[in-house]
Amino acid sequence: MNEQGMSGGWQPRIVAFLCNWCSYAGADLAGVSRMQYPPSIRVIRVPCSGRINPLFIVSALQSGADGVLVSGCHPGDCHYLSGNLVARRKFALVKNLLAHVGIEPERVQFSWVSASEGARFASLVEKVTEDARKLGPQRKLAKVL
Amino acid sequence: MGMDKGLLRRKDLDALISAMRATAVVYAPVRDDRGSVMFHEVDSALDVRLDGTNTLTSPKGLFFPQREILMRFSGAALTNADLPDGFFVVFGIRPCDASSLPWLDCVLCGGEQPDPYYQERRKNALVIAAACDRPGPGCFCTSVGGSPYGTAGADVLMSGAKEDDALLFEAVTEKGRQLLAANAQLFSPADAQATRGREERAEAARRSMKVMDLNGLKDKLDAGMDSPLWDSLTRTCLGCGVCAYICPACHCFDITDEKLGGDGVRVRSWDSCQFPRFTLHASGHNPRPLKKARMRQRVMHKFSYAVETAGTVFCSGCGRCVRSCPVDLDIRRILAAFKDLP
Amino acid sequence: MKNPYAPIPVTIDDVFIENEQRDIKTFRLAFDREEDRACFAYLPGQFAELSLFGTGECPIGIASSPTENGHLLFSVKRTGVVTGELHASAPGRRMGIRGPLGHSFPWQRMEGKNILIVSGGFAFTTLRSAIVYMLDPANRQRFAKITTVYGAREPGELLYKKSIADWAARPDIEFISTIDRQKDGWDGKVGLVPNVVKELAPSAENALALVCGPPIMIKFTIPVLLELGFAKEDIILSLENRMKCGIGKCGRCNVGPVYVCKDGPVFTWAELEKLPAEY
Amino acid sequence: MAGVAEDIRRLAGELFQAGKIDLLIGFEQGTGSYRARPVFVESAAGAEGLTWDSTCSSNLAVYLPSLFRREPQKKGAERALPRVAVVAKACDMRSLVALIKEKQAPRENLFIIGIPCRGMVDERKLAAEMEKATGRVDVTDLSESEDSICATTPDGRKVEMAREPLVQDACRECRFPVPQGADATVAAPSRPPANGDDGAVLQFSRRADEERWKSFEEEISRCIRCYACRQACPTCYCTECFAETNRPAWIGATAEITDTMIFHIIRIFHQAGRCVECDACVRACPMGIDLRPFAGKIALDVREMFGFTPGFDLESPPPLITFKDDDRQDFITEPHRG
Repeated sequence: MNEQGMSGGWQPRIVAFLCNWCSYAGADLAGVSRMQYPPSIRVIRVPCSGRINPLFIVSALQSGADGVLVSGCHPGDCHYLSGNLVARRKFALVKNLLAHVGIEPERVQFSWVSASEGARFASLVEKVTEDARKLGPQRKLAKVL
Repeated sequence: MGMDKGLLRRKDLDALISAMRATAVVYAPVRDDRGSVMFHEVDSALDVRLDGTNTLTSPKGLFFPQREILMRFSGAALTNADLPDGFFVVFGIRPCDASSLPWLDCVLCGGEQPDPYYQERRKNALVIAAACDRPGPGCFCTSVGGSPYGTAGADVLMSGAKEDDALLFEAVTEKGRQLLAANAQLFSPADAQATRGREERAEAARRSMKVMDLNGLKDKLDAGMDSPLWDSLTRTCLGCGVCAYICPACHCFDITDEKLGGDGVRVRSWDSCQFPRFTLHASGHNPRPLKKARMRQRVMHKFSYAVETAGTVFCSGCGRCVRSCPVDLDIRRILAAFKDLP
Repeated sequence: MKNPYAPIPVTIDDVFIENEQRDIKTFRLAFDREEDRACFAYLPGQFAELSLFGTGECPIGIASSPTENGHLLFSVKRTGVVTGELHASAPGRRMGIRGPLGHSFPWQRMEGKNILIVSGGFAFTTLRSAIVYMLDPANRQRFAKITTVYGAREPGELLYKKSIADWAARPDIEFISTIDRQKDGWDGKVGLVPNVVKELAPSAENALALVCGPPIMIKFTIPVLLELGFAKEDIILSLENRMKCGIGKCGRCNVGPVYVCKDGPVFTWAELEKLPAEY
Repeated sequence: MAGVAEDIRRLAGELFQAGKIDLLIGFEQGTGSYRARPVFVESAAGAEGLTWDSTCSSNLAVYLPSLFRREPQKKGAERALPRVAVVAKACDMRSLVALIKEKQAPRENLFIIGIPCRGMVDERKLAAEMEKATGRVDVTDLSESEDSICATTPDGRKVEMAREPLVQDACRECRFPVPQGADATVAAPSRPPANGDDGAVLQFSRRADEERWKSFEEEISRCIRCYACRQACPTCYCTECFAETNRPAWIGATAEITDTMIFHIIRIFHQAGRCVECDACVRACPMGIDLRPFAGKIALDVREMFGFTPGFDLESPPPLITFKDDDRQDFITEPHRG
């Protein structure tokens, strides 16, 4: 990923893991509705937030992501009934563990976005990007070859 | 022209280290805040720890780093990593660890295609060994042909003298003689008393160690390849890589590629024969699928195969694997058990 | 100083699918620099490390013969990470090779001898190299009778089908291909390789046998050859083990005190019999 | 302690004589005096060498998964699973329960000999104490009484040390020093359980963010990727570890710092709902890396957030394959709506 954004200054790079059924569709809606949100984001579509392996998150950070967003269906709305609820436990632990060893909590964020929440998605990207921008480049887990 | 031996007053050690630092990086055993002694770069004699037990890990990493970039690539464009440059001094290495260096040389510099990275570091290094007056628990150098005052692999051997107010430096190689000559102003002639004291200390250190008689071990090992002892003696082995990674003589390595985007590196890193993946074929076949076969490989490599290919065992008896094994497997038990086979 | 870890730059020149399962492909590699081509002196039986930057390396026997001037052939089965990536590569891809590595078949000992080649499945690659080398007009008179038994599970799994057809028609080599079980459209021999060898009963007189194949084939072929009177020293095999450096340093391909990379991959049965079966 | 060893030997002998077990995993005298050595015993005669003292710190549950791993077997020639007795402290017992729960060891094939625990001696603390007292670490003999440990040096000097300060940190924080659910429990004194109030994790978590990161980085930078922590851990039994697979290669194979950090973070995460805080990983580390402040976090969070303490019940589902509707989600980012 290129560190230089369009404006020439440093732009945060966010990797977003979005569930296929809700959050990805929400992102789609934000797109077709021409909502503005930062171009900082690289989306990886997953079948369900339950598919998220914490390794995905730390791998993104190791590859140089400045922030990671994970989003699934709202509780109760999971296409697979409870994938997001089981995932929620994992997410809580990962979030805490990363923060515990000193990785800024804002680097890795979790949220729920439904297929109809294009605006929520846009403001979520806005927030995660702004949080990363405030923190500056993520170097703690980023590998340098 | 060089100088064969000389006495250095303890308080002049700092001056010697400063003098060496003019042209080289000096590494020496340093005790860190949690009490473990490891080789680190030093800038004065203050940090150097020459008494007490041996360093936690062997200093082989100074010559053969755990992770070393061999080449870099960008797409299909490839560049070799620069060869390491800069002189360095390994100050205060134990004779057991120094004696392992010629074995690493034998493997890494031997054959038709020497390893340029290792070879360059060896060329650039001066090795000053500190004689060992207090072999620690687990040490068994005298059982495998070594000695607490051994000089193999060292350019200089240094030992205590004059009630420990001074250090006796004895040059072993031409490189060592040159070091002493270049710093002649710091050394006084080694008198007969110091030389005699050195012999007495060496003898005392040797005598303090129990010697295992390992004569004929190779034949017993060769005959015992299928012995049930391999199973019974390795059942508690956890299969970790501690023994290999802290060993001064283990030298097996892996080569892997790492990539970030279109750029990447080819890395050489330590590996251990105790890991199942070490020999795992891509097809799934594994020539050494069981841990008894893997531990047998480690022992056979050091005590049989090396004797065949290099004419020496590849074990210095430093005792690290004895001390650090999480389950106290103790390689000496394995050796003794095979030695005792009829 | 030459860096033994530095690959020679080559480019994939052409790719051929060798079998019906499409998991074996032959890659023709061309040297990027003329001086490398001139320096790369090898004999059949040797191998090289194929090097894909960013993916890794894998040791593969050289399937071309030095008599086929100019390019190298490697037949590669898709098995692991590197071979997988290689199979996904098209002509024009730049890569590297390191080699030639290891010892060739014992060509000096083979001079003037009857040569029996026994092979099964995918392990035929360096034997292709050997056959092409021996059949070269400049070399043919250096060897007496050449006999080959080459088998595969089914016709579609035989490598180098075009060459096989040529060889089968030539008078200066007896080439028998066989398949394990009868299949429609196959009019050649049917039977397991060891049985075919037994039936053929080639003379052990003044002969050397080169045997490369899957472990199970080797296991049953050796007794047949011994029974035919081949001395253990005259049965030549080629081993494979996991390798990294290819030059006897990284320490993982050893079988007892010998390294497959630098002491092999070619061994006699007399040598192998004494080693632990760690291959 | 001599009485405990005696009881273990007697019990082991009886089990072998009655033909109830094929194998017993216990401890024998180690080569050095710093720690007892795990041993596999296969007969009543072999049981004579069993021992018990304050250096029996290894968690022997680690050996079970490989004993019961089903290898491909020929039909009709199936190998009978061994009947195994294990000498287990309270933490080992909890690891056994975790393994049984995860079907790594059939309960009916186990005979668990529980030993109430006073806390095991930390060999690093002992070595440091000896060095302070005598200038060196060699010990030829170790004897113990109720409150003290007496070490003998090679030159015959005896050094008497108070026991409690030598006890491993994990044991000092141990909330469950008495094994529950063993098949036989040897009579032995146990330490008072800790209340779990202020352990290493909580102390660590009170430090500032950057300080925690610095400490984590410093600890992990010592790592040599020998995998001793993983191999010593009873619940790290995967035959293929994410740290070593090459398809995909999640992390590099070397001791590069981000690779080792990710190895440790994810290994710790994989222990969620399974780690019994036995400290086997910390003990095994040849580099003396103190993983406790990090590794303990996962056990603490699983307990606090999901009310689960591993190693006791065999029935309830593991916390990470289940959920509650009211599981906390205060960590979910709520974007400011525009």
